Amino acid sequence: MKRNENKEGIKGMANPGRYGIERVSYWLMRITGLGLLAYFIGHIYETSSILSGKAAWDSMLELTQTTQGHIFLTLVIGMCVFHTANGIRLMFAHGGIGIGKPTRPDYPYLPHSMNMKNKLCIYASIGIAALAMMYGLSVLFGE
Amino acid sequence: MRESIIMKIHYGTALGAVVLVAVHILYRITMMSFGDSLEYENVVANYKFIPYAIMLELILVLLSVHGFNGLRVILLELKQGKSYEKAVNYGCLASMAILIAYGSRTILMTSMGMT
Amino acid sequence: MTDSIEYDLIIVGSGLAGLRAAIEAAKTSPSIKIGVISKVQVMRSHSVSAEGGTAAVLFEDEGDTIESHIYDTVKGSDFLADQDVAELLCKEMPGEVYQLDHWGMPWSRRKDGRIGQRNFGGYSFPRATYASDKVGFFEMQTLYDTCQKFDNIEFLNEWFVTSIIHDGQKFMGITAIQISSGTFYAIKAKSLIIATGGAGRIYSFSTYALSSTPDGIDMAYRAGLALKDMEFVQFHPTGILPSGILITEGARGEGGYLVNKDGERFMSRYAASKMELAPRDIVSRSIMTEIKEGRGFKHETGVDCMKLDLRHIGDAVIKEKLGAIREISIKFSGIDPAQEMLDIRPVCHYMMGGIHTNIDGATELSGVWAAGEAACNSVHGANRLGANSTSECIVWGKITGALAAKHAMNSKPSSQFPHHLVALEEKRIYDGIFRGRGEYNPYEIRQELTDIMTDKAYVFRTESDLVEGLKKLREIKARTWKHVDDTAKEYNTNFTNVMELDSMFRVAEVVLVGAINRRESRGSHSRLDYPQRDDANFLHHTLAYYDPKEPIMKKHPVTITRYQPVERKY
Amino acid sequence: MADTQIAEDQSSAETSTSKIVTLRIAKSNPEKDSVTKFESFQVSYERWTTVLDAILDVKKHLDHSVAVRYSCRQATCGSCGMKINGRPRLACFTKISELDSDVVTVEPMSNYPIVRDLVVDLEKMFDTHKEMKPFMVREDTEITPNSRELLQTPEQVEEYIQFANCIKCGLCNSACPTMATDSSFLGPQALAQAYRYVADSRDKGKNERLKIIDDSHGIWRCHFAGSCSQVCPKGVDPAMGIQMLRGYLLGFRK
Ligand SMILES: Cc1cc2nc3c(=O)[nH]c(=O)nc-3n(C[C@H](O)[C@H](O)[C@H](O)COP(=O)(O)OP(=O)(O)OC[C@H]3O[C@@H](n4cnc5c(N)ncnc54)[C@H](O)[C@@H]3O)c2cc1C
Ligand code: HEM
Ligand code: SF4
Ligand code: F3S
Ligand code: FES
Repeated sequence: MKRNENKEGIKGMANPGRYGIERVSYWLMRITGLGLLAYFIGHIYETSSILSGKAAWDSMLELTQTTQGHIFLTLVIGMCVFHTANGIRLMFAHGGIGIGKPTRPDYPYLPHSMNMKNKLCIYASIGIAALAMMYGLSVLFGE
Repeated sequence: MRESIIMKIHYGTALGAVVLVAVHILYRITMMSFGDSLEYENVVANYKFIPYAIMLELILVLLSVHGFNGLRVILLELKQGKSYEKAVNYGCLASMAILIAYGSRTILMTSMGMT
Repeated sequence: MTDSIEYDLIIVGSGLAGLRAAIEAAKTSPSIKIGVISKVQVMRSHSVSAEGGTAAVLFEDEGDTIESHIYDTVKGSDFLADQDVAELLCKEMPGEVYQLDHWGMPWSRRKDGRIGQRNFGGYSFPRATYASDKVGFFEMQTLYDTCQKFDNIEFLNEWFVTSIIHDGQKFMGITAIQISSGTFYAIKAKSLIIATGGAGRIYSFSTYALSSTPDGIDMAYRAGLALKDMEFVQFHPTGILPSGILITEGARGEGGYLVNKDGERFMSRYAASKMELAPRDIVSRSIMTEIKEGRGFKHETGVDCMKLDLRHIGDAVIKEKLGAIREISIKFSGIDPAQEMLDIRPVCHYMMGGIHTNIDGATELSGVWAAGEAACNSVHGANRLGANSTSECIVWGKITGALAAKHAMNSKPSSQFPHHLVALEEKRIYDGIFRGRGEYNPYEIRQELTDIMTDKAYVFRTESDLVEGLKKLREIKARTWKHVDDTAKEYNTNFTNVMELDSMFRVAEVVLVGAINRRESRGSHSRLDYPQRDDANFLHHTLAYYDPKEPIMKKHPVTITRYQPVERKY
Repeated sequence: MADTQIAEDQSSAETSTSKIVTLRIAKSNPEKDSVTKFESFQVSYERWTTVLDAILDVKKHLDHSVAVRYSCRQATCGSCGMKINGRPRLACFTKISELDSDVVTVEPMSNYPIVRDLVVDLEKMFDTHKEMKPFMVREDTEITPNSRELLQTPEQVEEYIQFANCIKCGLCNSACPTMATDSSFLGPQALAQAYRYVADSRDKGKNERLKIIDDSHGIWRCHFAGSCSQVCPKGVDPAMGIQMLRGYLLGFRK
């Protein structure tokens, strides 16, 4: 008997709203990873123009010298910083570091792995990503 | 390959990239103003500085491996099935190879002054 | 024709007894096909709720003795236990505790790494082996997980067994409904172990899981097997209000007090030496006496109650050793036991009676064994001591598992399967129940039935109450209550609920008739009109055989090996 | 003892404190058709009334056909997992009063096939649990007449006891984002149980289990989203167990 598995699907996977900041971080990590990959591919394509001489390079650079281009680059900076900072936290966590110690749980149960340290790291990752974006904006638009 | 080895590579490439990307970006913003650093001549000069070119090549490899493996993971989780998973695995591997080849071409040719 | 499947050994019930039996059977013979069939999924059986402990003598080097465990059990039973059976239990238990340990049971430990034990009611040594206060849960987990090792154990989750098929001499199979699909099956097998647990849901105020209805016991009864000692129903002193969920005796084992309205530890009046740790029947009677004499409390639902004081035990110990009851009282009653006293009241908790078996757990029908709470091998007599029941489940799970497996190995499949009996059963449940269109709401009838039991056959009983209860019971039975609204086949719990109700009538009747006939007070059965124990006339077991009109009652002797009955004092 | 009345099954006890809530129950029968209908009922509740009480109240008096799985009614058997106001919870461990809402919507848990109404099929989770070798792996699991206990200090018990609290309710698998799309993922329930046995000082099956979970749909498909731990009603914290287990594979732990 083959039953419909009633999976929550992509919508459920991608919905960051219901289970606290850890789920938000999961969601951001995915989005930024994909975003960075997209940028990375674009970036390599962009730099390859250098082979076609200065004119080609300059016209390629011009694409990013627009306001939209600047906003896009700012986003990339934010994504990169968040992804990196959170990635470092995750590498520790995935290795079992900084996620608390097993203990007998007492009601009301507060999962130790969802501890303050991790939450703070997530907020901090978002925070420095925001700072980096502001710095980026100032550099890009400040010229 | 065992999944654990793939994922160790994933983490390893990420760690390597942290350092190198930091150098790469710092290079862009500390040497001179960001705008100037992107001037054609300056960029070409960078490429001709061999240690920098090697570093770029490394970043290229590390991030391609990391990024496409990340994509592979996401795609594997989205849908299941033997042929689909095979397609995802090889597809990502191929894209990775193409990207590395394409990027290497730029680096190699520029650093050898073939612009 | 009805779909049929085949096993060598069928175990009905996946509680402690059923799972232990399955493992032992699989160990005895890797070649037989074992089916464990239950109306709930594995790990959902009532056994997961057992909290306090499992009795075993582990510290002979520190002064405990098997002898003392046997005597405590027999004395606790008010001398109605079969003494050879009690002896077997006590001798087998230590090994079983170690066996569970080797299978991964997370027993609580002492500082020196040995298994911990706590005080429990009616024992002369702290010998309730514990795992926090989730003993039953962890035992179930250990047994279930260990079952995963064996490839010849198959679980049939959520199958409702309706009857036992036999030709009068020999067991042949069972009939069951797969709940998820609603399909009716005949299951052929060579041996059967009935481990369907207690029937405590015939009382409305009860610690039991909502699934603990008497259908398993009733199935055996209808098949012509005797029910033994059904009038002995244990009322646990401390069911929390308003839900009736159990507050384990371990709470008193760890030092909790019972106090009345005057702030007095009233147990000093009833059991001066054991105080709160007297056997359950005595504590429950004491609470009801206090209430009757006006020293009780009123709960906000209007129910009389008494208070259980754990505050002096302290938050740390409560968290460590009584975590589950802490969770229960905070969540379900809004009271933190470290801060406030709990509202408690005697609550239906255990059935000493059950399917009549001998010391090996064998019933009167060849090929059929019974184990656990559903069985009555007379280890508990008229009153079970706390922590002895999980022990019983494990020991007789093991014994019957081995015997039934051997029987299955050695017997040939029956050539003739009585399909006409299957057809008859199908007619009984589908024409008689599923298509029943009675005018009363069966859930309201169930409420009425269980209220009658709680009202008329509670801690203290009298002839007039019991007779009136029986009359009322027969009155509502005569009403056309068989009414299944839900016509779907798939996961039709309306249907199974009505079948459960159907079985409740027969078993509740046996309880009442047994209680009327036993004109004495013994153990949990306390008659205000016959307050004394009467060894001259009633030192015997009660047997009840099914008859469509009313149960046929018989007597059965008690096995006394070394302890002559004396007055029971604590 | 007719003088001491018992208020049975709280829901029927009418006192002045009771309030009314709208209970919306998702009803469906995939064997017939694939539509889900929501039916609404008005039920009265007390401070302590649980969602399961309310559903059973409806089943008893308003609609006998509601399909719902339940047994212990005290959060130890793991039967009654369902989605309550959008989040997987145990019905018997969720009080209506704590939901702070005039409408309570109950639906079957996501990520499992629906059997009917609120009942889902958990067989696959049980099978995955079995794959984890959830039993002691060592030579002498069967005792001999001379066997005593295998010594274990209270501290050693602490190492795994929280994971042993799992009641197999399946809420974690229903909340996990990987589970939402990956039907081959082992899931937090099974992985946490793998860790429960690995962390037990009596067990010697670590390497076997590590091999089993090191699979393309194994432990690596957990991204520490933590939703499993957020919804677990027993404080098992599967997310922690999974990361600890991965620690072995990454060489962070020995
Ligand atoms: C709240 C509570 C706390 C307790 N604490 C302790 C304690 O601390 N120490 C102690 O020693 N004892 C304790 N007991 C008693 C002990 O838990 C039980 O006696 C014991 O668990 C019974 O186990 P069992 O295997 O016989 O049956 P159960 O665990 O009740 O299992 C019965 C099985 O039979 C199945 N079944 C029933 N009818 C059918 C049918 N028609 N078709 C298919 N399957 C069916 C059920 O689904 C279930 O799987 C406690 C009891 C209660 C109520
Ligand atoms: C340089 C610092 C970086 C670090 C430390 C880092 C770290 C990580 C880590 C730890 C993960 C695993 C997350 C998980 O399994 O939950 C991850 C995933 C991923 N990374 Fe990176 N990364 C970095 C840069 C990049 C870059 C530049 C790209 C783009 C090319 C990228 C693309 C991805 C992708 C696509 C994923 C998969 C997303 C997911 O599974 O959630 N990463 N990264
Ligand atoms: S880990 Fe928690 S949520 Fe998951 S099945 Fe076990 S008890 Fe339920
Ligand atoms: S929610 Fe899923 S992603 Fe991991 S931490 Fe829990 S298993
Ligand atoms: S009914 Fe047992 S967990 Fe809810």
